[in-house]
Amino acid sequence: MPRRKLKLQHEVEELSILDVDGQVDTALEPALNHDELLRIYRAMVLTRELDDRMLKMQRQGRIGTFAPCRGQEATQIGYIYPMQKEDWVVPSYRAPGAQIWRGWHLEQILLFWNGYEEGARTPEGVNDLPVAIPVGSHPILAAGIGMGMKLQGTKQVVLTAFGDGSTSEGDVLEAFNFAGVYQAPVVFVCENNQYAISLPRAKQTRAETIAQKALAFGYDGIKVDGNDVLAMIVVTTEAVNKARRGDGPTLIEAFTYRMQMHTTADDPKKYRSDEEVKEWEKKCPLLRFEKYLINKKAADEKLLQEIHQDVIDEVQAGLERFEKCCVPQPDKLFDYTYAQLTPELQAQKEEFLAILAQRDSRNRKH
Amino acid sequence: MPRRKLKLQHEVEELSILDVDGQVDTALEPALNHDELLRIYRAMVLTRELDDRMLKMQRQGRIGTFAPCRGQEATQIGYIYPMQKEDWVVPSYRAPGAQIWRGWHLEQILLFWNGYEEGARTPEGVNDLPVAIPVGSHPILAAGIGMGMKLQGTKQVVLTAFGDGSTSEGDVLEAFNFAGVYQAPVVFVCENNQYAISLPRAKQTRAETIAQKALAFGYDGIKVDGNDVLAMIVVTTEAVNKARRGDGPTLIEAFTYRMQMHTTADDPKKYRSDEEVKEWEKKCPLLRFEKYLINKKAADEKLLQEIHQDVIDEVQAGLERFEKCCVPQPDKLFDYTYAQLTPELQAQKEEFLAILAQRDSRNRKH
Amino acid sequence: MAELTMVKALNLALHQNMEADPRVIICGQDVGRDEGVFRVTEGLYNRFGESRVLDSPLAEAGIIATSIGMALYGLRPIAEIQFSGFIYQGFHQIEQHMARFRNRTRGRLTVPMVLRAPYGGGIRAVEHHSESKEAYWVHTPGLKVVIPSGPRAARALLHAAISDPDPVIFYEPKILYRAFREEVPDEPESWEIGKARIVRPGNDITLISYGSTMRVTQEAGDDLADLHNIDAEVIDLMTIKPMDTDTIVQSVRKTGRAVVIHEGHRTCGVGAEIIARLNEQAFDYLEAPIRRVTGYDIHFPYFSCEQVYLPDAERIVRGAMDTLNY
Amino acid sequence: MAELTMVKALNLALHQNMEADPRVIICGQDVGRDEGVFRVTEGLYNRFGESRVLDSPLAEAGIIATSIGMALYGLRPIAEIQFSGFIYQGFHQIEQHMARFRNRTRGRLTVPMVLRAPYGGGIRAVEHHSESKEAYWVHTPGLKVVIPSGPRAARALLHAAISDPDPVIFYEPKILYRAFREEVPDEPESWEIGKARIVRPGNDITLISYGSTMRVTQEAGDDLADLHNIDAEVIDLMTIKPMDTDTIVQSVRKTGRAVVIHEGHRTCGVGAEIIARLNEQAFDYLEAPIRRVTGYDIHFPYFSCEQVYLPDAERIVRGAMDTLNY
Ligand SMILES: Cc1ncc(C[n+]2csc(CCOP(=O)(O)OP(=O)(O)O)c2C)c(N)n1
Ligand SMILES: Cc1ncc(C[n+]2csc(CCOP(=O)(O)OP(=O)(O)O)c2C)c(N)n1
Ligand SMILES: [Mg+2]
Ligand SMILES: [Mg+2]
Repeated sequence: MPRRKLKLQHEVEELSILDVDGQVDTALEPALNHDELLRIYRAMVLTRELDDRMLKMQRQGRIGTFAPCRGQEATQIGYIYPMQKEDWVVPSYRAPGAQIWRGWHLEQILLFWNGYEEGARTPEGVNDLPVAIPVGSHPILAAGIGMGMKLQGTKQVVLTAFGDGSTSEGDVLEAFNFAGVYQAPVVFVCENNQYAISLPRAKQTRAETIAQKALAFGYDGIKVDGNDVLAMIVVTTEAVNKARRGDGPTLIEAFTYRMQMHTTADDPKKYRSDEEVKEWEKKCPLLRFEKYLINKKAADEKLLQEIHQDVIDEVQAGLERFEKCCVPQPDKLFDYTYAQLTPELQAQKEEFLAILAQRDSRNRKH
Repeated sequence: MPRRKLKLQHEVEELSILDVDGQVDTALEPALNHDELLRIYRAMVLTRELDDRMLKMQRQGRIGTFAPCRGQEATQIGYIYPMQKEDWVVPSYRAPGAQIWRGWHLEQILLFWNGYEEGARTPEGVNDLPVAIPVGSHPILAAGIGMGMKLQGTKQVVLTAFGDGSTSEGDVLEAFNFAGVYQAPVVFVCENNQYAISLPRAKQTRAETIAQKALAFGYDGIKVDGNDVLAMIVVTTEAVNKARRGDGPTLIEAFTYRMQMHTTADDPKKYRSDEEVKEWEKKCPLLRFEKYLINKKAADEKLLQEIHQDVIDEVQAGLERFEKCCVPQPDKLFDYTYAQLTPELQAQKEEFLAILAQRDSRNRKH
Repeated sequence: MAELTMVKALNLALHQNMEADPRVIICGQDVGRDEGVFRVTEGLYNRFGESRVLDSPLAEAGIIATSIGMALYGLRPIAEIQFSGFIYQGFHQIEQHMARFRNRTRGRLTVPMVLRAPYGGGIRAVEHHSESKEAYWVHTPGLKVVIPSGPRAARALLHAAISDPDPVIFYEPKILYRAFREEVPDEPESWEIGKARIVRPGNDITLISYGSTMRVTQEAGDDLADLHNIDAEVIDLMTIKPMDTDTIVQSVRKTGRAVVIHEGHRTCGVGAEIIARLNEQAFDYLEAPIRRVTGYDIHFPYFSCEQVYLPDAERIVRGAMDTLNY
Repeated sequence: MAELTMVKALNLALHQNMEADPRVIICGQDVGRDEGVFRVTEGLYNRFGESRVLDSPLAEAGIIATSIGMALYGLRPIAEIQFSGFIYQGFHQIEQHMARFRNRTRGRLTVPMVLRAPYGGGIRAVEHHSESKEAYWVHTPGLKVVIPSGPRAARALLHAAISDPDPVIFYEPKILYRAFREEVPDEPESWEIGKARIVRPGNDITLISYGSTMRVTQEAGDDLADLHNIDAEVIDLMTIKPMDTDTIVQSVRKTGRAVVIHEGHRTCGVGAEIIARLNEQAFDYLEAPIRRVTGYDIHFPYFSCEQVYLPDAERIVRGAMDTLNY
């Protein structure tokens, strides 16, 4: 008949490996060869470059509103790195670098944000879902995919990423629970970039960390420096391996920062200070990784430059492909609601095409 | 750049005071005088007696399907005891004893389960919501009520009770989060009776306890012997006081057992063993409390008998009032959809009454 | 051939489909060891085990969404929501994902799943257990909505729903679960989704219904003949999305009069849509306004008053006679 | 009197109501410090502070349900859902609690709250940001559904919604947020919920619409006059539940012809209900089938195709001429 503290089976950890100056904790450093390191670096640079270009394009009206990811490059490249081709990814809308890594075409990212369903069409041979817009609605799909893997007895893993704000949605918490109950091979990555539009993390939940939410569902949570690509890789690799072994899900909190506006429709000055942003600039995931690469002699300035140029070319080529794809296809609008056009949709399609034809012929007259 | 365990600000406790033999941990025993103890006892007996009578009535077709609460008497009387009149309660559907304690009329419990909205009409002067049928949908209403209290700066508290199964619903987890964020004066009581219909607790969530779910939202959780009314009172009183002080919510897990079927439509033999039920019979909340009362000389067998008889009379009187109330009021059906009948409902009501009248006149002819 | 109740007929479809296709799995609350609160999933857990019959945690959004995930992954989940009144907990997952994946991904990823739920009143149940809000799904693109009215149809349509490449909402009229038996062929049988059937041919007026109100509608058809010498044509829609507009239009062009019957609320209900389509396609043939005999626009009452809320044969006859006497 | 956009007019109603009644509070995502993603809540956080303007966590069910709780407790919450496409996350709370408390408790406990959300297409937004699914709410007993089409109406109807004793779903056509200005009286103004208004009287045909499609409908009314010499009567429903059936019935009894226009999907949409009511109450006056110029029964397209999806004046004129030439 006592009153006593309960001993929980799981605890929450914290991890960082590479500090803001590029100093590495060698005891924790992952064993990656130079080629791998440079591949990772290149992906981060590509993410940054694409982001910059998209911001310009948006300002020029060449694409619609989108969600920039500057500052979150290490998070997304870090968590995507350990994923195998046969694995599945259920992505967030703020990680185009991760999508491209997985095999999405660069122009699809642009198409998506420019109002074309082709940007949401998972490429053949890729096992991922497209970006979901309803916040927090997709991690539970990932839990389902993981349950499917478990039921089928495969060795696949599914990873899903979502923001700090998303963790307030019931769906995300249900996802955590289902994955736990079924011990499904799911890796949950919360890209905690400190804000959900204007709402700071501290007002999103009273919990000190997002990572500890895992305790509510009976498994491990770990908080990791999301601007440290090495730590991200280490933690995600562990979680992926654990899932593949059949030991169930993990919740990773990637502690990072959204350097830009929420979307291009947002004005962050309304809710956060320049000083705060400046503080985070110092923690840039790219800078510290460059220092690390140079310290480690994995690259010199020249090589980094070449990679940059190469990335610029790749992005440029993607943008050009994109411009060519930007042809609205109204005649396809009715064709994907069902496998087969229903009689009522057949009738509506005819009505629609007749209106289109009338409009076209009138436009031609003018 | 370390890897380390995170120190959380909150921990989970476990508590019991009165064991199955009626032995009390005097260090933890609450200071309740004999009158109070007997009032508590009486409420528990009433709960049991009503439950038994309802089961019989249901079998006789005198009420509809209902959810028996045998075994959970200490939980509900324990958590309701500390609530003040001006506080609010958002109840579960398996705690009629708590409702009656709060001022609901006994016959309303029966009316509710016999298909009469009058059973859901909060009595005047009572601050509670009626029972909600959609599992897990009501704790978040309680969070809202608590937010209202906080915004208005009152000293009220709101308590809400729900089952173990409910904690899988996103709404309940959102409730935990909102209450935490706004530090609302909410006491969450999970009546963990080990089953959600047929699903055992262990398959509901991978977490070892329900109490630890509080950690995900940044406040205290405590697991308490729900068959120990003293422990329930102590823990709830603490949580209520904390809430009243402005120190926010608490999650209480009352560890108890549903001795009967889920509802009268359920056959528990399909999913649990007689042995298991027998084991829990030994932990009966009433028996141990009776022993305690006698040990403590708060009562003798005779007094307990008198209380029983008194309760039987009270229940009987309630059942008689109930039988009188069982008069369907179809003419009222349209009157509470809006404050004022809308034109379309006015028209439908006329149509409806005409049909009723036709039916009545035909019935009279027969 | 055996004489089966609807529950048994549905159960047969589940057994045969699970047997035939290892991708078919079942999930929902209490569908496993407990065999479903209505016993629709009887025998499945024992036969196929817990990797094919999943007792889900108590979370409808989770059940629906994880089923979507499993369907995207390549399985063919049949998810049960214990009562249709609790499907709204997962409404967003249906609207935002289940109904949309095919369109969103231009056909690349699809959600071939069935979402089963008992619906409708009449069983003296507590609040939220007697809902008929199928119109929500009829308004939602990307879904198919199937509602059988008898054992044989239930089995054959569930069979078709399971093999359908698109998500199907399958509402089961719980009042009919054990109301009567019908011959159901032993061999798998599949009826085309999207087709109505004329259950009673007639010339004077068309009665259009589906699901739980089909029995009273047929009764009304008989009463009209017996009491009023009226020859009603009775149509069972069976699928309400997509709707077999041709069958109802042809019938009403013939009869010139119609009554639509459903338990669901009147405003923006399925009846409104049927009237709109008949207005569009049978306008010149209409001799009287089409009547709606439906649930009223109030909440389904607590059960002491449910019988007066529900459409019955008498109300339908009354509606038909009003139409005929117009 | 000032010339205000709809955003400013709504903002004025919020300011004045918060000023007048301390029970009025606001909650929603980014409604406080950020002043709302469309700036409808501008100035409120600064003026009334964080105990009256709550920046909610990212959970729609939570926002809706805690607002219900606050309303039950005695406050008058105005909750904002950032886009109506995300209201479904809280669908169950609306259907199971918001709409039901009055009936469930026989009037003892009520939910006087307003649920605001921008709806409709046309702003080149990503998926789920262009929804028009108001029909879900029209089908749900216990709710009122109000949709203004201009600044003055927006302000006066929001004012009425805030004082209404019942829960009101208030959908704001985001395409009209800043599309034009109107004179809006400085003093609080309230328009009765449940009343339509004739925005253009006419005799040849009735065009019935509300909210986001009112502008194109009025344009079509003008075009019909200018191009075809047709004198259309144009009706703005403003409230779609309860619906001002009398006004539309009277109009169609006069004109004999009607077109209903909305962005929402056609099947089981508000147009179907209007047709059903006209069928019931204006049958003898109808000279042609009533047309529906509406969103199609497909998902709202990604924005490269949104303009061809949305009803425009040309489509409405076409529908009207078909009706007239029937
Ligand atoms: C269900 C839902 N509610 C609201 C929104 C509007 N919205 C878009 S992003 C966003 C904030 C998301 O924050 P977070 O989860 O932290 O992700 P981040 O944008 O910071 O990457 C909101 C409120 C939405 N898209 N979906
Ligand atoms: C949202 C919802 N889903 C399903 C049901 C059907 N149902 C009623 S009670 C119940 C189990 C509830 O279990 P728990 O929360 O543990 O409470 P208990 O009944 O054990 O007190 C279920 C699944 C419901 N009423 N509401
Ligand atoms: Mg964020
Ligand atoms: Mg339980």
